[in-house]
Amino acid sequence: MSDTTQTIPSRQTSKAERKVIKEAIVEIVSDSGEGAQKCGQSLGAISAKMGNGVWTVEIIPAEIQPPARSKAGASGIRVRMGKNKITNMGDHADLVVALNEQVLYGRIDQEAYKPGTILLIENKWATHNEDTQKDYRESIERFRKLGYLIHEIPMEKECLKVVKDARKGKNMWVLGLLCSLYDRDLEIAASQIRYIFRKKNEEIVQNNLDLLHSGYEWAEQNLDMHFTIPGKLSDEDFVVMNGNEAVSLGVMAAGIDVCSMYPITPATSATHAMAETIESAGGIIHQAEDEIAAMGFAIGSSYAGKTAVTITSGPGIALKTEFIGLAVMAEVPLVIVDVQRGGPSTGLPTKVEQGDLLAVLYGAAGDAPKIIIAPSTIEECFHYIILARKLAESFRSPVFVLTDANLATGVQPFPRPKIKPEWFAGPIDQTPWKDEMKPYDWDADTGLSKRPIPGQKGGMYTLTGLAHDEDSHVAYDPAINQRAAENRSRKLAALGQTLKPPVVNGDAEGDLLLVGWGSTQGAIEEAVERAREKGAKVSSLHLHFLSPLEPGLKKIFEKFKKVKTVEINYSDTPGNPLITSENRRYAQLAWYLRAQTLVDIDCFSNVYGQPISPFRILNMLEKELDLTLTD
Amino acid sequence: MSDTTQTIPSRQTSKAERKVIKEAIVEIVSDSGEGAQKCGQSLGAISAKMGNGVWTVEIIPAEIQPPARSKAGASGIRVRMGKNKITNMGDHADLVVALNEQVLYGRIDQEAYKPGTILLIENKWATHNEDTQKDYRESIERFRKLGYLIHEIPMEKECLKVVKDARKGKNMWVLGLLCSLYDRDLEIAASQIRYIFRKKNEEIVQNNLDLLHSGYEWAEQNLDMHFTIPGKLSDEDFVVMNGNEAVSLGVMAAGIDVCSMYPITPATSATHAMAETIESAGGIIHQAEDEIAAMGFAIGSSYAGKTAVTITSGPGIALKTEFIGLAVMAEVPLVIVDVQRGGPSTGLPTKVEQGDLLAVLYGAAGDAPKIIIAPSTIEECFHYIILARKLAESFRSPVFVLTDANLATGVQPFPRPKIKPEWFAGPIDQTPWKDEMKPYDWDADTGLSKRPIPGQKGGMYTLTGLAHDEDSHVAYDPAINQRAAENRSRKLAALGQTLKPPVVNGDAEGDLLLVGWGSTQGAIEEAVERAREKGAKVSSLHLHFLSPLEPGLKKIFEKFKKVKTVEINYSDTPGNPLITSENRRYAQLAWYLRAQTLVDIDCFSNVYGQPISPFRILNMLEKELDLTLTD
Amino acid sequence: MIALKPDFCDVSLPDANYSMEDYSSSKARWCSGCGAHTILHSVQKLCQEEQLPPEKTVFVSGIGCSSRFPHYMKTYGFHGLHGRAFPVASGVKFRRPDLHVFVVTGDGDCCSIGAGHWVHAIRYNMNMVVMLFDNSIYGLTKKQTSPTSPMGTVSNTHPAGSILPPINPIQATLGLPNVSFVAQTADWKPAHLHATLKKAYEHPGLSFVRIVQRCPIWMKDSYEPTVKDPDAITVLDHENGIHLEDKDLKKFRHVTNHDPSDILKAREMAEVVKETTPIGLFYQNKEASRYDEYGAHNLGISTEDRIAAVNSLMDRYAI
Amino acid sequence: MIALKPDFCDVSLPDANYSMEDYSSSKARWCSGCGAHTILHSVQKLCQEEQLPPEKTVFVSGIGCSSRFPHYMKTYGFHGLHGRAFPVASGVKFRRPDLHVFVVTGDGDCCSIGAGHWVHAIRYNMNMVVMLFDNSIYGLTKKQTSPTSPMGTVSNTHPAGSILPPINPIQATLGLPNVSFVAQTADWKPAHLHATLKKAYEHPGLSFVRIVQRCPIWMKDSYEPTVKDPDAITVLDHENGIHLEDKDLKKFRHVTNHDPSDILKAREMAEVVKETTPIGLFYQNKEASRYDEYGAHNLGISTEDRIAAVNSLMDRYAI
Ligand SMILES: Cc1ncc(C[n+]2csc(CCOP(=O)(O)OP(=O)(O)O)c2C)c(N)n1
Ligand SMILES: Cc1ncc(C[n+]2csc(CCOP(=O)(O)OP(=O)(O)O)c2C)c(N)n1
Ligand code: SF4
Ligand code: SF4
Ligand SMILES: [Mg+2]
Ligand SMILES: [Mg+2]
Repeated sequence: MSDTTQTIPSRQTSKAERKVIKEAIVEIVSDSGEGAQKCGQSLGAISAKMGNGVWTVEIIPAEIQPPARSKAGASGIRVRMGKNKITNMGDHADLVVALNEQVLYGRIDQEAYKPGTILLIENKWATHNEDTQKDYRESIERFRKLGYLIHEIPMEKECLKVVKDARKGKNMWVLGLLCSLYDRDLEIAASQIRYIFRKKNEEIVQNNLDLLHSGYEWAEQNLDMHFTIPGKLSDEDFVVMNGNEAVSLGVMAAGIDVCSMYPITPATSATHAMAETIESAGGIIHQAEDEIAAMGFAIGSSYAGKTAVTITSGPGIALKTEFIGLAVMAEVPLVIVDVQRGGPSTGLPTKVEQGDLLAVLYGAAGDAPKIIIAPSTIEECFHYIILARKLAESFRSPVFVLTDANLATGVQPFPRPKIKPEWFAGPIDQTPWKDEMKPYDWDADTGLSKRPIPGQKGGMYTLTGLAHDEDSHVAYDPAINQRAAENRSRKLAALGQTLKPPVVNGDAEGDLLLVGWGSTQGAIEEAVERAREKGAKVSSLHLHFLSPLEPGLKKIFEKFKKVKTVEINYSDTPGNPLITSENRRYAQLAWYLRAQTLVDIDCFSNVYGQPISPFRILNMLEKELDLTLTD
Repeated sequence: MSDTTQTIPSRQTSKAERKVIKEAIVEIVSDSGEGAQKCGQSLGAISAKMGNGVWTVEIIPAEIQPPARSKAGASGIRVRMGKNKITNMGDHADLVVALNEQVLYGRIDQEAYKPGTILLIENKWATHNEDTQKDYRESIERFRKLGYLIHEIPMEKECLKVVKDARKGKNMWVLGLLCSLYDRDLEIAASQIRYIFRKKNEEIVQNNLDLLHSGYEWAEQNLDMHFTIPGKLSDEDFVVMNGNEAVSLGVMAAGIDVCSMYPITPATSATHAMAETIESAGGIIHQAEDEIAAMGFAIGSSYAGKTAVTITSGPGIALKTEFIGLAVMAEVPLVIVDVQRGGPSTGLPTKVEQGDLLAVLYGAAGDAPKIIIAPSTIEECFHYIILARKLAESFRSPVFVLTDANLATGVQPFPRPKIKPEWFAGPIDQTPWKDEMKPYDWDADTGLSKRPIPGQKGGMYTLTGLAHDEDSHVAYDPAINQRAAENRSRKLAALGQTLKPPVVNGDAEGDLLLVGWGSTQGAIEEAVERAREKGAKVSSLHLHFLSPLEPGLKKIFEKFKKVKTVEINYSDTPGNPLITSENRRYAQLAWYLRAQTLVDIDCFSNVYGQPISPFRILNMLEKELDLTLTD
Repeated sequence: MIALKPDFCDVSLPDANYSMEDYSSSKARWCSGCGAHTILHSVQKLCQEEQLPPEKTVFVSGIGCSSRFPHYMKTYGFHGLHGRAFPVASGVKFRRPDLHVFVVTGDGDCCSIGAGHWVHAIRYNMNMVVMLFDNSIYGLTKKQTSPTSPMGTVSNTHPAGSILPPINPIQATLGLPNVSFVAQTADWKPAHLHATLKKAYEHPGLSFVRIVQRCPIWMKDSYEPTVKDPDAITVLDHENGIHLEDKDLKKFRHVTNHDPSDILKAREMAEVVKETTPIGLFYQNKEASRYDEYGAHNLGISTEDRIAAVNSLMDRYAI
Repeated sequence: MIALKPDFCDVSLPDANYSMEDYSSSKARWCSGCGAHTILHSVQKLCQEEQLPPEKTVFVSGIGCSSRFPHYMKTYGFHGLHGRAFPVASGVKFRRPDLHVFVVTGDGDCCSIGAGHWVHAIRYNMNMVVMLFDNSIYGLTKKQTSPTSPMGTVSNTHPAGSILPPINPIQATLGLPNVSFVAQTADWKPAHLHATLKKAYEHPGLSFVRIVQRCPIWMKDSYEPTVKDPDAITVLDHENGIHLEDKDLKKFRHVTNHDPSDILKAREMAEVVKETTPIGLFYQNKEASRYDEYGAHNLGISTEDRIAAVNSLMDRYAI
């Protein structure tokens, strides 16, 4: 085997003509277990290091080990890399590497490709057993008809020149190939490989380096489509991770002592991400027997002074509903992270939906005001947990952080946060409690009160979910229940006072305002930008506080001819049989804003379980504004 | 002891002048266990038999056995009887019989009395131990200052002339006294007593009859305030019961085979009411280990063809949330009765609130359309269960019946329903399933489909909470999830089509329209009637279908200058610190109607845990319309 | 199972001669080497041997790899919520004595989130076969600790090893009231597995069968030794126990006699028997009271009689 | 209880000499004659004897008559949700080794809706005293059948008598992993009650005490015979068991020796001992692993170290 340094061809000498492009969307798809994701994550990391904007998102099959070469089995990754910041997974792929042709069908159903998309397909199936050959040929035909540009690549064959077991190394060979096609720095690629395999022995590392170079070389020699994506290198430190990893770091950086959870997709990986480290960061993970217990345990811990976090998804929220009511009623500070997935019921467990907003707002019986915030970027997933703990304690309230499967699995680089001591929960207050002060000493203007913590002399009280007075004594006088409810509601109004009206992206007035929340910000703003370039009078607004709502919305809405939310959840499509404006089921934010502002807010939403792409939004805008916006 | 027939003084000979009145509100309050409720129920039954309109409601202390002579211990009953139909508990009591003076304080806090209310108070406390004497005197003084007309009555003393243990019989002596004051037919009273004590021995019966007559006689001789309430006797058969008893009869008359429940106040008494009879009516009660299991059991039974009912209250609904999502997703017919109580959390377990509407509408993650109906009278509590089962099966959907603690404990006579065979669930379909038909063979226009029932040959399918296609196969194609969601939503629209726009009570246009749902109908319509008599241009609308909503609401609303809901749940009071129209928390129906109709709907609501009285509504109308409506 | 008189007219006999195909639907999507495959096969074989009419057979499960089971049967199925298979199955059976009900649940599904229902299902003792697929791990959600994970199990929630001793499902079940059938077997001992399921099916009441199940994806290390080591298992043998052909019994090195009528001894046996895992029938009591018999005691009441009953209650409120 | 090093500076000693008044708040609102009154008194006495600082003592309960308990103590209290006392109490204790935690639960609260948490609380074996107020009925909701109601109990949900055998909380608990202390006593045997609570308090781990409790309002008939009949109770006696003064022990007609280290024998004893109800210590194991020790193992880490740890993980994502 040749030694690395020699085999790196200096890019200058490369024969291929390199086309400068603003961005590229690349997919690597395969059966699960073929390392496509590792390949894509590496490509993303390399590009980020080269100063490109990057967004990668994994393509996950529904089963642990789906049948090989099956439509449902598509496992892989999409990497979107560009000259500028990338905020979403984009539209159709420009180039796809497929380790078998069958897995492509799933992606085609999901409209991931367009005519002109380049497919690089492993060609070993052309010489495989009869049935497979037949399938392969037929597929290649169909793909051609669909207008894809197909290249059949001898991946296995080439890998076997370098290693004995191709299945194990093909992904790094593909990485090499992509490095050639997109002009990725091989030094950086090599160090990335060394990092990935840091725990493996030198031989394995060397094998993978050889595969990298073999793939690179092969592409240099045999392919004639070479691009380059200029990147602006910055000397700022960056980190690259997905939203669940960001949440897990946020939990530790908030100094949260207890993470009480029960496994559920797509939330669990947030716990996995911190499991090894949290104990040295002063916290512990409690895997409870179920979500009800996870919530009760967190509430108990918070009651005892250690504000806890619980992380779950829709079905878990449903089970926590009763405890949510208690946390509101007894004013227990607590952070609840809801990584939303497709519903109702078990629904689409691995797919994205923004379907829990109303459930979190109104799930519990009676009036149960609580704080709800929604990060819209990976970076915010980190900072909002720190914010959530502070809000929970200042407002003596449960705080919901709504993310979703799109943020949970989307990977994006962002400036490395400098961890600040003031982010961490301080030691719990154990100084004696002021005798005259009551456990619910509601402030007349803000409804706020200070809570006694077990261990505080003289602060003894019995927390209860029953209607209670300032002393936490069971209320017999009917006036108390009304008064207490007013105080709990007032806390939200008081928080609302401290918020600024949100800033409109684009002009402050126009034909159409798109309103979004959570993971859709990148796609919405990209679509708006592209539409505005083509002269559309469209702007967008993205909400981060959902309860209380950010102030001044009605004023903002009134400046636009039309207001429409863009959400990933269900709404009746106008024109569907029997649907009228009066009986229409609106998307969740739209519905909430209509009630609060009385503005006739329309919505664009669906439950395909996919992130909404800028392209879909542009399509909608074309109809809405009748303009041609997509090329 | 004198024999009954002789001692009945013919009313003609009675010295007292009888004032003819349209109605009277009487309360009997005591420590629990003194039989005040039995006394009041009898008075109600007697009056109903005499052709009067009647509404009785129990006054229940929070504890099983609260301390004697305590404010929190008030146990008793209110009886409102009138010339015409009575639909609610009314405003302030006209006359109160108190077996001790302390229990009156609780009622006074609840504003049950007004200056001029007559209090008949047991005077034995005046000669009891020192402290008690003191308390008694002080109270009498305070009551006088509050403008109540006080009569101190030697109840115990008089009873002891007839029986040895006064505590056991005082309630029937009081009944006699009230029969005298309100000109109740003693024959009917006597037969009522014989009915109540039908299981007791003759001596007990005779004792109580003697007490009845002794009380009557004493009042005839010693009191000079005698009234008569003309009643229109009808030869129609009547039954008198509370809303939970009506629900229990509805369950049996619907031919529901399985009532799967877990005890919770105020719902449990519905189960108690049917427990003895349901097995001979072909059903069984399953007391599950918790509400989740009660719901799962009901769903299992419904899946197997036996549409079941589960009866609960707020905290139970919270626990059932996840299963509700499954029932919607998998389209399982099922009846869920929610007897609403004060929330959030454990809240006010014995008190009324209309606080579960939004939780039932939006509690489950994702989009979960279901049918929700709300009876507004005791009689409707019976018929709506029968309706609910039919709807559940026709629309293959869970159906919620929302009642509340007010309906659950309110007692009202209504024409005895003639039980019809067609109300009963037929035998389950076990004929072979049409091969070509799929288990979710959604009709394109209505979203409806026929379900296979285990036992049907060829109908085998696996129900799942995962997104599924027409075959109930797990959905991998993203389009399926959208299609299925549309079909589930369409079912509601289809049902909506079959509904007529609701009828306005009063003129179809005017200054103000009050909108209500559930137990408040009687109070709202009485207030509207009284206000209209005084020239107010106010009408009211009462909704019985909450999902889907009854059609044509926006049209109706637009005919009024202002629309306002009247509800028993929380809303921010305009003018409260920090509350604006944009951040205001609206009453639940108001909030829902605003979103759906965009009409600026205001709300009048509170969480005092009390039924809203016509008087409170009139007060509100006075401010709203600035008129003087209350005298 | 004892099928009580159904409450409707259809009394036609099941078509004779169902074949294996009549019970198998789409290809099972478990990982290759997953113990669930062998259990599925054994269950289908049982259905075929007993000629269960597919339309009279219902498989109820929760959520998990194991709970996908009903999708692979061509009978009626209910793939419900995580931890809730028991209440659903009880509801299905309550008024339908004519249905053959099977419950498929996982160690997380049954012993963690479903623990409360497990306790009460045993107490209800309704006539059904419960199969606990115990792979000692959360499979579907990708390797978190389960309540039956051996202490020290390295998982994604306990990378340094789990800290609590595992629940022993057999011991726990033997502590519950009205328990009537408790057995243990292993997916890689097909003869014993099948004999156990057959015995469970024949039992009048709730038969609780813990099936030690291989999960090659997440638990290779923990099960492989057991599978390979001929000393790892002790068979509980008795004339009233699980019946194995001699040739099959001979395959086991360790065989102990245990009388399944003796619950005290059963609790002793439930602990690991000298370093080995006991398989066989721990306890059986055919006399335990059955909630499904109560559920079926008043079926088929005529509408006339129902109306009469409603009216009799209505009379109490008459005035 | 073993109080581990607290994770904050306040290390001042509890004020000496707390009196009974320091533990009693408002008048208990249970019915007169309710067994809960005697238990409350015994607990307050225990707190006083052990001089527990009220601010370091937390009573956690669910919902029910019994669960009103915390309101009547002048300590910290948590009157939570029906069936959920265990998870809340576990959360309170997890990171607060300095707190003395007591759980008050009812037979419906613990054995019905709370059964799943009960199973797992026993397994966690966190250092706390659990008092199951077992009146064999749903008291607060006015007489519905509870899982511990004797078969045939006439209740508002089963007017013709309940149809299932009751759960035996002792037997069920003895079947669970990591169980470390299981005792039974009766509210009307004050000396035995108090000695049992004392022993439970001293136990390092979760001590599960079932207190047979009188409910004169709903269950007069079922408990009165037991209370009156001197033959109704058998005391389990042992040097390592519940310690009674001779004069108190003499009051019992039936006394049997039982070694609380023998779990097999304990399970035998847990069944009714020849027509009588056994009271005493069934089982104790001070060595069982404790989840609260795990919960306290990394307290008091400095902010600097926390920051370092976060950064170390952040490094993995650095590019
Ligand atoms: C309410 C709820 N909580 C959590 C989950 C996520 N979840 C699905 S399966 C599972 C556990 C699977 O483990 P087990 O029951 O042992 O079944 P296995 O996959 O091992 O067969 C969990 C936690 C869920 N689907 N619903
Ligand atoms: C989620 C929920 N379900 C039901 C109830 C109603 N409830 C209150 S206490 C109780 C049971 C009381 O019985 P037990 O636990 O034995 O306590 P006891 O009153 O007998 O002391 C029930 C069902 C509730 N408060 N919350
Ligand atoms: S993960 Fe384990 S249990 Fe699940 S299917 Fe694969 S092998 Fe079987
Ligand atoms: S009802 Fe029973 S348990 Fe409840 S307080 Fe009264 S006596 Fe005690
Ligand atoms: Mg498992
Ligand atoms: Mg009880």
